[in-house]
Amino acid sequence: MRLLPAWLRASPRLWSGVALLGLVPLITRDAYVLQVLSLAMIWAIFASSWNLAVGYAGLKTFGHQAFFGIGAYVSALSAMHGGLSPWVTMWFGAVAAAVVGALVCLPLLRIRSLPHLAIVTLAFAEIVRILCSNLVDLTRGELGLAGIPPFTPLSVPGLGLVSFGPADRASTFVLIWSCLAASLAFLGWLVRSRTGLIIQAIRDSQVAAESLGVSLTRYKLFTLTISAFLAGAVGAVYAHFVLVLTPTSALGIALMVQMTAITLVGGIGTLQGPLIGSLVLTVSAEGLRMAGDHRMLAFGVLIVLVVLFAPRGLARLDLLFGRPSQAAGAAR
Amino acid sequence: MTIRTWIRGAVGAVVLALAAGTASAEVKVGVVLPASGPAATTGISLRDGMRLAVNEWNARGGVRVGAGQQSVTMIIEDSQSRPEVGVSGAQKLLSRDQVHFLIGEAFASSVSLAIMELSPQFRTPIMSGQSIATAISNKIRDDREKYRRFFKANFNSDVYAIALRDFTQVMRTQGRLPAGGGRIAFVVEETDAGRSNVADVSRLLREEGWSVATVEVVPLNHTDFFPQLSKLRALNPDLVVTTFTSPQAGASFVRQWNEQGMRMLHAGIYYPLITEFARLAGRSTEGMVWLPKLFDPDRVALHRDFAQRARASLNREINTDVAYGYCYMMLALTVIDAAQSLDPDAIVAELQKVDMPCVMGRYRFDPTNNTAMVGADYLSAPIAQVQDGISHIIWPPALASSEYRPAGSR
Amino acid sequence: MLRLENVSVFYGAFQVLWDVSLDVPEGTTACVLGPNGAGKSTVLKAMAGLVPVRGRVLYRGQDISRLPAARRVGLGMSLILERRRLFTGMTARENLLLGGYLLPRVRRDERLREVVSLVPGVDALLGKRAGDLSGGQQQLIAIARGLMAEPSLLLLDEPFLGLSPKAVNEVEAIIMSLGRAGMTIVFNEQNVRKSLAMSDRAVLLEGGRLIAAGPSAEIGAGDIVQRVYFGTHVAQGGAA
Amino acid sequence: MMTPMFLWEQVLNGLIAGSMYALMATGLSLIWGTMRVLNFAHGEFFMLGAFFALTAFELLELPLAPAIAVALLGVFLAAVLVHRVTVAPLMRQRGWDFSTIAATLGVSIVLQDIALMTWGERFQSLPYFVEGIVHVAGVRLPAQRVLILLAVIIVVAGLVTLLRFTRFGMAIRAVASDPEAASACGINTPAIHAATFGIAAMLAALAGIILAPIIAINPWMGVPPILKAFVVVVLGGLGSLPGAVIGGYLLGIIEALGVAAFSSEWREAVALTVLIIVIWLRPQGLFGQRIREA
Repeated sequence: MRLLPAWLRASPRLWSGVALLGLVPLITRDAYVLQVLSLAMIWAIFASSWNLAVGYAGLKTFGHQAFFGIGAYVSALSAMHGGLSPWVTMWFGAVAAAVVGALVCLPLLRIRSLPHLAIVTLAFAEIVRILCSNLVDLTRGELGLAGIPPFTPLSVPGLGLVSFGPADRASTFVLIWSCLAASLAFLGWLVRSRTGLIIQAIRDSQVAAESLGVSLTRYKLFTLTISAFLAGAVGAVYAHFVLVLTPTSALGIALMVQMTAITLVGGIGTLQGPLIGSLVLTVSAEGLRMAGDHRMLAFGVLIVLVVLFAPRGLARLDLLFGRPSQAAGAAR
Repeated sequence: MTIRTWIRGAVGAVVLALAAGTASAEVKVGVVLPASGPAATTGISLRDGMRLAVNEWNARGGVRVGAGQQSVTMIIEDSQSRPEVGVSGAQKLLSRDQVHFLIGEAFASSVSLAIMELSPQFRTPIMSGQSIATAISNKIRDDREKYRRFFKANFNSDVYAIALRDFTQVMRTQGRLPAGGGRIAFVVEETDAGRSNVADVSRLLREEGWSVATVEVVPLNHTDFFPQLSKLRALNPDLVVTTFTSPQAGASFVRQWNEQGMRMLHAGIYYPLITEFARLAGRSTEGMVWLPKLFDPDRVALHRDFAQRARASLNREINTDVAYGYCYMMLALTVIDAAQSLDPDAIVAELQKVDMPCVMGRYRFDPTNNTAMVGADYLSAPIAQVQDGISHIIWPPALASSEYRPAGSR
Repeated sequence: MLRLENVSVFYGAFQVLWDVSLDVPEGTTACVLGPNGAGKSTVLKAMAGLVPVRGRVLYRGQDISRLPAARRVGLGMSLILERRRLFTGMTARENLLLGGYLLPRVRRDERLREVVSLVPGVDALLGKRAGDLSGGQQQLIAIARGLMAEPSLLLLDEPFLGLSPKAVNEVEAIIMSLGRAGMTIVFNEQNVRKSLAMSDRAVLLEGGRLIAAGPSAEIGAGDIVQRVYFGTHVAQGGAA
Repeated sequence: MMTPMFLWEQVLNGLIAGSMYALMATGLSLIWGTMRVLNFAHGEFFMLGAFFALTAFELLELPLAPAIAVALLGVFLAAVLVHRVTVAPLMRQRGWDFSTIAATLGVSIVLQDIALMTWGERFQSLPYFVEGIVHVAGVRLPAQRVLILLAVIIVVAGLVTLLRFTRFGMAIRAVASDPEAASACGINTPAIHAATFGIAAMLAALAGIILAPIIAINPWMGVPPILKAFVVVVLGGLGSLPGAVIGGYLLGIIEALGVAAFSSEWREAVALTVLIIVIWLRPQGLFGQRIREA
């Protein structure tokens, strides 16, 4: 055990959970199950990026859907028009989101009031959505950007050429799972690093951190940039997974609501929270397909109940989650 | 939470996921439509229309399969108008429920564009509903082999544009519009329908020497058009074209247009055919030109019969979307019945040669792009004008029951 | 008149008051003594109902432990909070009228005139914005606001905090005159000698626990006060 | 095309749209000012107001004025219930500023869905309260729109009177200024909070009711107005009533002129950009006091 890095040793449950998730393609090749779990993992990474800003750094923003969408559109457009492989353009998307994140952070640094922060970030995300919706020549707006290439095939030793098209749900699953594992490993390492501890100190008390000589500006800027980078990268993965983008689906407020619900339900400020929240909500949302029109109601009620009775989320609710029937019950 | 819990949870979910698909002796038609979210109004109307078709077939004993008949089950999945949600639903219907026919998506073009990427992996025939994006047809045309099992049951978005262009040509010969091409202004909503109408109409009219005065795009369900109307009055274009998908937005526009005493030629696309529109807009519609005049339960006998039958069965207001939904399901069940088999290839073969009259027109697919054919015989976009409270078709001449009458000539 | 029986107070997971029992007889002026962090303000807030308590709070023999602060005002208890806490955006007059919030309209205007005569100097301030007044003036308004409710028990939390020496004397004179007029008063104050001189009875706290209670003269005569103030200096350093 | 007449017309259009923003923002600001809660469910009270009025008018067939009164009362009760169940318990916890935002976000989704179940997804509408066309300084306006303008002015004046000159209004201001001190004065702070929440919701509901004849009544109609109201309260200064009213009119005019200068599609973007510029230059908004640290 000593050989393992600290971040891995720190949360054995999370990592065994992630490892188990990676085994799913060995158990089933059901395209639907893989599709749903792939989406759940995408939302988990996205929620994790927001969780870094909100849960760890206390930067209570409501505009992360903008970074997700920027990553998605930048990657999709440069792959379509530049003829580059999504493996490359994905990083364009992430960097673009990170740059915008850093720029947005500058005015935010002056704002310490929570509602102002919430409203301004929401406004910013709406501006990005409107831009995207109106630049029809570039993005095709609400007509939908179609014809986005999937990730190009990779040559894997022992397996030959592995492709990631709509027909290859298992390989795509493994690809997204790798992104999830890498993101969580990175975040796990980050929040335990010196920088991570300073970030959390800022969350707990800006004044105290400031009085210790910590540069709030630098750390907030750093956190939001990293967080936007991650959101942009997963947005790009989403684009090359779903293959169609519309401003509403990749930048809409519904995305923000979903992300908030996932993070809060799972447990804000914990590494495993977004993953748990995403699995529980996505799987139960699929289960609730039969309930049809009232899926959103379940989302809303769940947010209210969690905030009222389990403000620390399911990740810290050992009692509830300890019952094995719970996860299966959610899927029913 | 222990490792054991994780395992149990994961295994439980997977087992549950695997256990659901069971075979039975019935014909399963899957439908992906927006049952919640911004387009839920349309989605729910479509669903009700489809249910009516299913009920009618089942009342007759079902569709022919092999020697006997099998009853039909409809399985609905919600897309929330979001591509990834729609794709998940389609995946479920195709791989888990193993439906014999998929209508997906019944409404949003963006969702249909996403779902059609699934088509090459499955043998099941897939048909999009009201999605009008030309991109869908172009993709099928460009790769016939890949998308041979994907069909598009609505015409392309440029149908409206073509109808409008031809109409303006007539108007120009009558001297009602400037001979060398005039100035056109758009007020449309921020949807694929709104955007594509602007693109198609302005492209066609520019070729005829027209210029675009302004394009005003408003959010979905927008209802305060006074700033736009003030601007239109200041610009004074020769023709104003509007597109909305909600009858409310359209009614608000027409009402406010009237209240502001606007005199320009105004053509409304899509929203006036929604039955609720006439009720909401009242007398303000007088003189307005609109298209497509497809569903008219007040005057067309076929439509009236359908509306009565549907109202009795569904106990709800019958609008164009209900009729559309009915026709899509009729199409699906007709081809299965004709194939007398649940074999996907047999069904696809029937789709290729289907020629089915329905409430909304005659359905036949263009073999070059698997798209519903357009024209006076098939689906069409007749232009009507409200004259003394009644919508009369004024174009194409073959169908016309009246001639264009300028405002104030009553 | 007011009794605390085994009162404990928690702020979240932290316990700040441990099993405090004490008695304030009618007509007396009592002071609460103790070093910083001893729980003096908390005792007053527990009396006024601004913090939830375990144990019992009795007022004229009635258990008021579960009554919210606003209801206790109606029973004749009035708390003047630390640092005045006026409604700074409103005029002094509006502040006073709010003090008489529970009185019927006619009685409230009458009471305003009475209070103005009870607290010298308030009259001239009535039209001014409370936020613009000096600390001493604000404290006068705060006391006047507390009196508006026609209390029989007046609780004053750190009435002299942050005041100029001149203002301290003015406020002290008002408190003394109210005490002489027969009102039951409980106050706390850092200055031990001044507190003992102003009061009939004294309560001594340390680290949230009651150390001693009794007539001010007795408490002042013993060395317990000195022990507490001197001793805790060391003990607190360890605890904090 | 930028003739003075055209500009005047656009300003007037902006004032009418802005009066609705003002009404929404006033309620939002009132809630923030009194209990420091950012109410994400405010738009749903706008929606409920319209639906209650529709039900009272069409189903119960009440005359217009009683129908409006019933709807307002209904929304007041609904809001008090929401406050009692979600906001009030959360305010007793630590760090409730974020949890109330999250909870009201959840409530807004729940209310949308309840409306969907109760009234269906169909777009509905109320008839005009008044018919006819009025000429205002050379501009044609339907009487209904003039009514909106007047109603909002009357309501805002009424609200100011309530807050300034009544015992209840003073109590609200006292609670807003210092809840603990207000309790020490005998003011039942939780009850004032609940009542304020209810009154603020009634303002939103009123906006929904008088707009009902000219907009689509549907379960999701509350989303656009709350985004506008957010912009307005930040523009005017959170918690400032004059800020909310003037900010509302300002936003309306900015938007109308934005349509004139650019195109409708950029209207929201223009408004949001103005917001971000204001935040940059003057974080407390146009009329706000210095912002307290969150």
